[in-house]
Amino acid sequence: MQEQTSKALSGFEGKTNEVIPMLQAVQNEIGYLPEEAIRDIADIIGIPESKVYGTATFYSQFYFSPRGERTIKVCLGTACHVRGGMQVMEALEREMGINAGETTQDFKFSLERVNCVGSCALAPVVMVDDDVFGRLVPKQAKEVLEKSDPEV
Amino acid sequence: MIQKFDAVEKEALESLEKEQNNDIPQIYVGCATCGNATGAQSVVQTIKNKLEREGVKAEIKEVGCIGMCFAEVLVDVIKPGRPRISYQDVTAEKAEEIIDSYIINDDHRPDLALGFFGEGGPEDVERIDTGDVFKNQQRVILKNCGVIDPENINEYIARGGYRGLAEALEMKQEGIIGVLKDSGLRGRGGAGFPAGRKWESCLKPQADQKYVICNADEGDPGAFMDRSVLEGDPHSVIEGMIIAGYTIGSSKGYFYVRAEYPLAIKRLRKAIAQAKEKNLLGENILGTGFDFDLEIFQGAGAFVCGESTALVMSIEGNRGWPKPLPRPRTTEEGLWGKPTLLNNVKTFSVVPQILSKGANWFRSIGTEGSPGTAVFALTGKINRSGLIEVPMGIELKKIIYEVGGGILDDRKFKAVQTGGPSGGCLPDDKLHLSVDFDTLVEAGSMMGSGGMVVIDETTCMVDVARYFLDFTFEESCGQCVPCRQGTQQMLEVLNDICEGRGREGDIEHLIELGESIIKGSICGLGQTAPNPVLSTIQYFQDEYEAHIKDHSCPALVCKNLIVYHIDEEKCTACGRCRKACPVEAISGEKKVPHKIDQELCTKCGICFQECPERFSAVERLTGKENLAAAARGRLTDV
Amino acid sequence: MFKVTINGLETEIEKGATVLEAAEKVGIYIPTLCHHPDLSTFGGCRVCMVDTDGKIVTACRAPVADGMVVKTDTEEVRQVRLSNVELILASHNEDCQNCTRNNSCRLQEVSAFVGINQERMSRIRRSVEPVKEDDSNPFFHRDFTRCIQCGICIRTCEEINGVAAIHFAFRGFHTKVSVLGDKPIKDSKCESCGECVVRCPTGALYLTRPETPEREVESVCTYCGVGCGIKIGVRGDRVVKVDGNRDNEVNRGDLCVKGRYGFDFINHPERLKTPLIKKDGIFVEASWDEALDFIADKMSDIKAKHGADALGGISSARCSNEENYLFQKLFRAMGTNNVDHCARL
Amino acid sequence: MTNSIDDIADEAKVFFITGSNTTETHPVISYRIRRAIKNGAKLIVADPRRIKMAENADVFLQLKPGTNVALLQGMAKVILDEKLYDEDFIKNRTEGFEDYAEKIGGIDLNEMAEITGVPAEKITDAARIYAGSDPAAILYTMGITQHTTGTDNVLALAGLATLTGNLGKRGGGVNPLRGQNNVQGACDTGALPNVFPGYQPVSSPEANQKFSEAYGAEIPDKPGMPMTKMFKAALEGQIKGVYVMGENPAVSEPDICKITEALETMELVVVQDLFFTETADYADVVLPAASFAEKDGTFVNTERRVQRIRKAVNAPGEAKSDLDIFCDLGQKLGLKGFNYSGATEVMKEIGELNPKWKGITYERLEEGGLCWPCLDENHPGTPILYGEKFLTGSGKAQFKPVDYKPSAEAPDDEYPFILTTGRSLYHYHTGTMTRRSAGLSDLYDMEKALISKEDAERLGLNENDRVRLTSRRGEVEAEVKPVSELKEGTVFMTFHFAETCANQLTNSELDPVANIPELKVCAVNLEKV
Repeated sequence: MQEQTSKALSGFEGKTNEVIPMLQAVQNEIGYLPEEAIRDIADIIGIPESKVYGTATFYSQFYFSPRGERTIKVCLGTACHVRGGMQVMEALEREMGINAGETTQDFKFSLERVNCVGSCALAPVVMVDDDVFGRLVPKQAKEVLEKSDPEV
Repeated sequence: MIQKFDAVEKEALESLEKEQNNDIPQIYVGCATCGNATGAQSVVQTIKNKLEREGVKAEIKEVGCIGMCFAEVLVDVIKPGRPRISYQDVTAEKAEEIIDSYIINDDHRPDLALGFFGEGGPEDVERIDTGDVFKNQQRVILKNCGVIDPENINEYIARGGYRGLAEALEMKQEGIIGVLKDSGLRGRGGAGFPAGRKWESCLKPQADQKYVICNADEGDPGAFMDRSVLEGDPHSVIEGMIIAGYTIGSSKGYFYVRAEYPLAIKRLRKAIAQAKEKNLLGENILGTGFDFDLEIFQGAGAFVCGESTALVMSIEGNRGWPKPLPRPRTTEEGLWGKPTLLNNVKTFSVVPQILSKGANWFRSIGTEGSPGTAVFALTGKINRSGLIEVPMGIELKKIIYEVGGGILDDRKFKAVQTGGPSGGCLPDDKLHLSVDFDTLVEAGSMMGSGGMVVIDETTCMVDVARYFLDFTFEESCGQCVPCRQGTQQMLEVLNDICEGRGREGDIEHLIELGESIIKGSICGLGQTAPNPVLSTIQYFQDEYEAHIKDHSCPALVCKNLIVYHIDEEKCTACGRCRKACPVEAISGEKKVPHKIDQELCTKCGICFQECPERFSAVERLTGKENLAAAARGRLTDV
Repeated sequence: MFKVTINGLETEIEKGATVLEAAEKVGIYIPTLCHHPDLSTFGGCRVCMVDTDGKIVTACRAPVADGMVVKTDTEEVRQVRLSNVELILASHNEDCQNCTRNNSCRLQEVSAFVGINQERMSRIRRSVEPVKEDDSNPFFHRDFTRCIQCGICIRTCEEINGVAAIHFAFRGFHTKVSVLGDKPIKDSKCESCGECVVRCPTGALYLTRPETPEREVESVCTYCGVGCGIKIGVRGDRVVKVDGNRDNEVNRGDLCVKGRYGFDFINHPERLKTPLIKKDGIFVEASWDEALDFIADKMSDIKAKHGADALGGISSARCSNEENYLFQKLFRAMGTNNVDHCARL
Repeated sequence: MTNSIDDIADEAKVFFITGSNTTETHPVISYRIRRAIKNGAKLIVADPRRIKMAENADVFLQLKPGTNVALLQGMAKVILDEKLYDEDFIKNRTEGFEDYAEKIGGIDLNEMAEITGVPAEKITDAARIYAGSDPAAILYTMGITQHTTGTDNVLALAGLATLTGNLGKRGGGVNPLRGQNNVQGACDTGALPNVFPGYQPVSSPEANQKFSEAYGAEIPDKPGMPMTKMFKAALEGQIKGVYVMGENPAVSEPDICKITEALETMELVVVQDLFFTETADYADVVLPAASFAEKDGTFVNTERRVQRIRKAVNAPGEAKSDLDIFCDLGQKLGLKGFNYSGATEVMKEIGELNPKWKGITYERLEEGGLCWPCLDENHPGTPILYGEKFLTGSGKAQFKPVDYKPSAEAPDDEYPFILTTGRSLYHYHTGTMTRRSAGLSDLYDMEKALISKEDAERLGLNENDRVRLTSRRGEVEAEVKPVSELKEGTVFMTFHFAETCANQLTNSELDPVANIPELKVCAVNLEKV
């Protein structure tokens, strides 16, 4: 982990405008932001670690615990909302046995709500990493999961 | 200097000519995020493989979004000497068919075609550019989107690109501002602040460094205009920013782009590199001694960072907390305390055209107070979802019924929502209103950055209000009490109303809360957060009252206020609903009408969708009486 | 100097002053929650809103302008203020009786001023986030149900002692004062100086032993050489609290963890209470007379036998000047310069 | 301190902190410094440990323990070479610059880098920052003084300040931060073997006569023994009785085995304290004393500010203030002048005998503290020393070049680590008071020997493993904690905990001038238990 963090942070100069890019770099490398990495960023830039944590937790992009292999993003943009996105979300929650924002115990999937993936014409939409499932109805939740299983 | 640009342009045209062979068919595939989401990449691959297999020569181009999202994947084919034919809903199989039929042979497949552009198309196919979709549109900002290959700077230059910059570099800074002021251009980010004045106030202060920032942190749920522009025509925005840098005396610009827009970021990176290669960006641009560099900053996901001071805080590495008033304007003290010019993607992208075509040209489009065009992401319960660009002043009606092709499934129109979480909902008696910055605000909504969501009778207005409040609640930065606590309080009240716990006086409570939040909040997010609630109360108060007094959701949406019930008369005991029910709440066997156990039912709605339309035995009931009967387990008594 | 009229009262105040400062000058109360005179201005609580020339602004941030007319009591101002305080109360722990700050709470004071009434409050949906209390620090606990996110603790930690162990974390309604990783404060860089506890306007940061002193005695801290002025809080004959003395020019009220909280030793049961003399290897209690006679005899004896320089005195850097003076006087009067203390350790 | 906390904190543009773990030993001063840094002041930190202050530093010099002179002379060399010194100040207010410049000029910076383990570039950076902004304040504590070369270290620091004209002005100076609440006052009031109150030498005939008359006794004109020598003298049979007031030498002194042996040999050991200390075990008589909250009096803080303490509560049981005890004992010994009515009267007598305190009275102290020298009742006190002249014959500051000398004990094959000792924020001295304050012990309840992560890895040690630390003088067992703040080969311990008594190991070698023991450097070995 320390190695991965060092690698992710190697190209930075330590300026304050690099806080968010550094956090992004670490997350790209490790998949989430371990505390040690946040401390390293604070050290490199020379600002309090609590402040870096405050910045990181402000933005929805960042995670603070390990994530599932694949991330299921249920679009709840306006178009998807009025076309029943929430019901799809509920169906997925039911199938996976977790709530939005959580990760399955086997670390296969993380489930998230997102605001508009820009495919409004396909509403309601679910994205699994880069794969798009459009015009969904709740009962297709199972199918989405089966098709997205990282081990298949 | 102009000569230098002429040379650049000439070179671009020449190399384009070399690259392009107009004697063979040209195939355009819409490869913006929406297209890719629908499978455009696999269509491209299929076409490439097929062409190779068949040994057919054709140019294949990945273009941006032309806006007809409803028809994605879109593949356009131009055979030499023929008009451009668009094929809709193309899949890998259909793509092969099209190549077989139209490119190898000469059958243009009217069954697969959406239509054609220009003159002289086949009679059995509709002409698109004069049809409903496009006849009311005027493509200014989107003129290159879906038309050019966004990853090829030469195509941009060939369509007049970077000439605006060349002309600007010949002008005095005040002169450029003069043109902008004359054009009447207002910022396309939502509030509509006059761009000329903003640029001017950034030119005035003396500073060792100034910054230009393009706000591409498009965060409205249901809006993707900026993304489409960046994906489809990145150079137009870059050109606008370089002009801005020259005008205010800045050498450094930032693209603040949502990290959720990977394709836009990729295309921007490529475009920046190409512009640098041609000396249109970087040091000593076109030999004028003017330096300007661009950097991409990926926004990490916070809606409030659309607010200028919050955006600046975020680049500086902080929580995206807006700076409370009173404070200096960002144009005076912005990024690192330096004068900073911040505009939306669409504002920058239209500037080059204004400079090359003149202020009067721009003024000739749109209305007196709001010249130019408006770009909307038209979505919701509408037949033709997509990205549209219309002149300001067009009636809402025309957008919905002509451009958008009317309401999905011929249902009844209820409202149109614009301005996203800061905007409002307008009912059908406001559809005659014209679209411009001021009219919409007067009616209780706003232009916003361009989301337009059409709502029909099956949508509950209280639920819509709750949806937006939930959004602002989640996105509130938490700095000030009215927004942090106020949105939460409003949301709680709306939740109560939607879930049958509404109380007498809640409507007044919501109005009072809304007013306090508007007056008390630090930034625009808070100050507009109550709008969706206040406007739905203004126009749809009866729906609120039905929820509160009768526990009834007229649109049959609010889960706690509806019950699912199987009409014994209509039920044919086919068993579909029973099998599909995820919680085994439906009982019944062959030939015995099915029943829903209300205790077990989670109201997921699957049985309702499963029940074949010809039976329509599963029904949704609402209102106090039905709810009470269901609770007693005796719904059939009602 | 700018001329400003506040609620009809005219005053002059220097350029750059805030409306709040001008109001304080003429003695008009403007309620505040997130403002603290020691710290930078925040502006988040929005309860200091006033009308300046027809515009509603926060008095803590708004600079005065020449000729400005300020009204602190218009219907509109009252309404916005009231609504903000109601909203704060909506997610604030209602149980004031069990709060250590009951009756010394700024939120209570402001609530009383804006006129919170039960009828209006009955419309409010209350929801106090059930966040677990942080009881990791032995001196103070953090009760998140009483936190109003005023940020005073955060600014204190950054601006007063420069530690910045805490910051706002998360967003919106979930915003929380947090250390790295949202851990207990004990596992952070916190130095337990207690400056934040002193400034917390509510019971969110509260002393684990919140005894109210009956009287205070000004003194100087007994630990390091900085010499911070303190106020020793006494109840009965016990020291129950130590506060920084804001009038003392050395520390102006600041203290560290030892100075503020390290006073238990004074009341400690192991304190020596009577002289002890070792007899046959065992210490037995003795009267002062016995003990001092014993010492005097022995010292005189040694002096007589071996000379005064066979005696040594080890004085203390922890005793007062007067005591050190007497100590050296005693030894020198006995005829030796063998006096020293622990200056070198 | 040559200056006051206020003027340094408010006006220094550069802080050079060396051998001072300010955030832990002088927390409230560290608040002020961190505030100043936030407002733009620069910070140089030199310390063998990457202490908390280093986080805020512009340059951090992690030197090998005991190499201060090399580091400081290296900085002086850069300042001379780059002509960053204050020519006017040197011309008008100093003496001996030429010799100093010649000596320092002959130094090889790279050699200094080699000795200290600090890269030459960093030494250069530090020198440029220190000399580059005016005024610059030096702050130090025991990390400078507790060495056999302690005096040289201080002279080297003074050299830097003199060179850059940072003496006698606000925001500058050479400022030792005194460790204990009244260590300054104990010195000022004559609890030293060589001087009477006010630093009047016992060997000065006038002073000796004045005090002998005042005390009605014949006071020898030969300086007495410093504490560090008293115990050695006891082992040699010269000292037969010792009176220990508020002190715990059985834990705090270096080379503890020798101390306890000495205590055992003496005919009389008196211990006067709040608690039954480790030293009390060796006593013949133990007297219960009052704490600071139970008596009236004055303390002098690190900036020479005399301040009042006041009685807040009664002492427990029969405990008495030290002042009362001495009044009684003095009388029992038949000495004159021990019948004071209270602290006020004692202060009056001090003022009469110490001209620098003449203007300090309890009446005036009611208004706030006074910094001595305070020459009469209208004198405002002197927060900044040497504003006009220095305490030398000519009134000019003397450049005194010194040579780098290694510490008394260097690591070798047998004892390959350097142990350096210090303090923690949560404890005070031997813990007599702080370890009896519940919360402080909760926050820091056990001493761990800090070792570098590299050494831990090499020796296969994990956090909480127990090790035995040995030196030529003794041994102690403790748990280890691998940290990144130490360089390889260094071990750090505090001396607060009697059960893991670091002073079992430390070296009692003294600085020849100041008689201060070398607590900051000794050679140790560690092995897993």
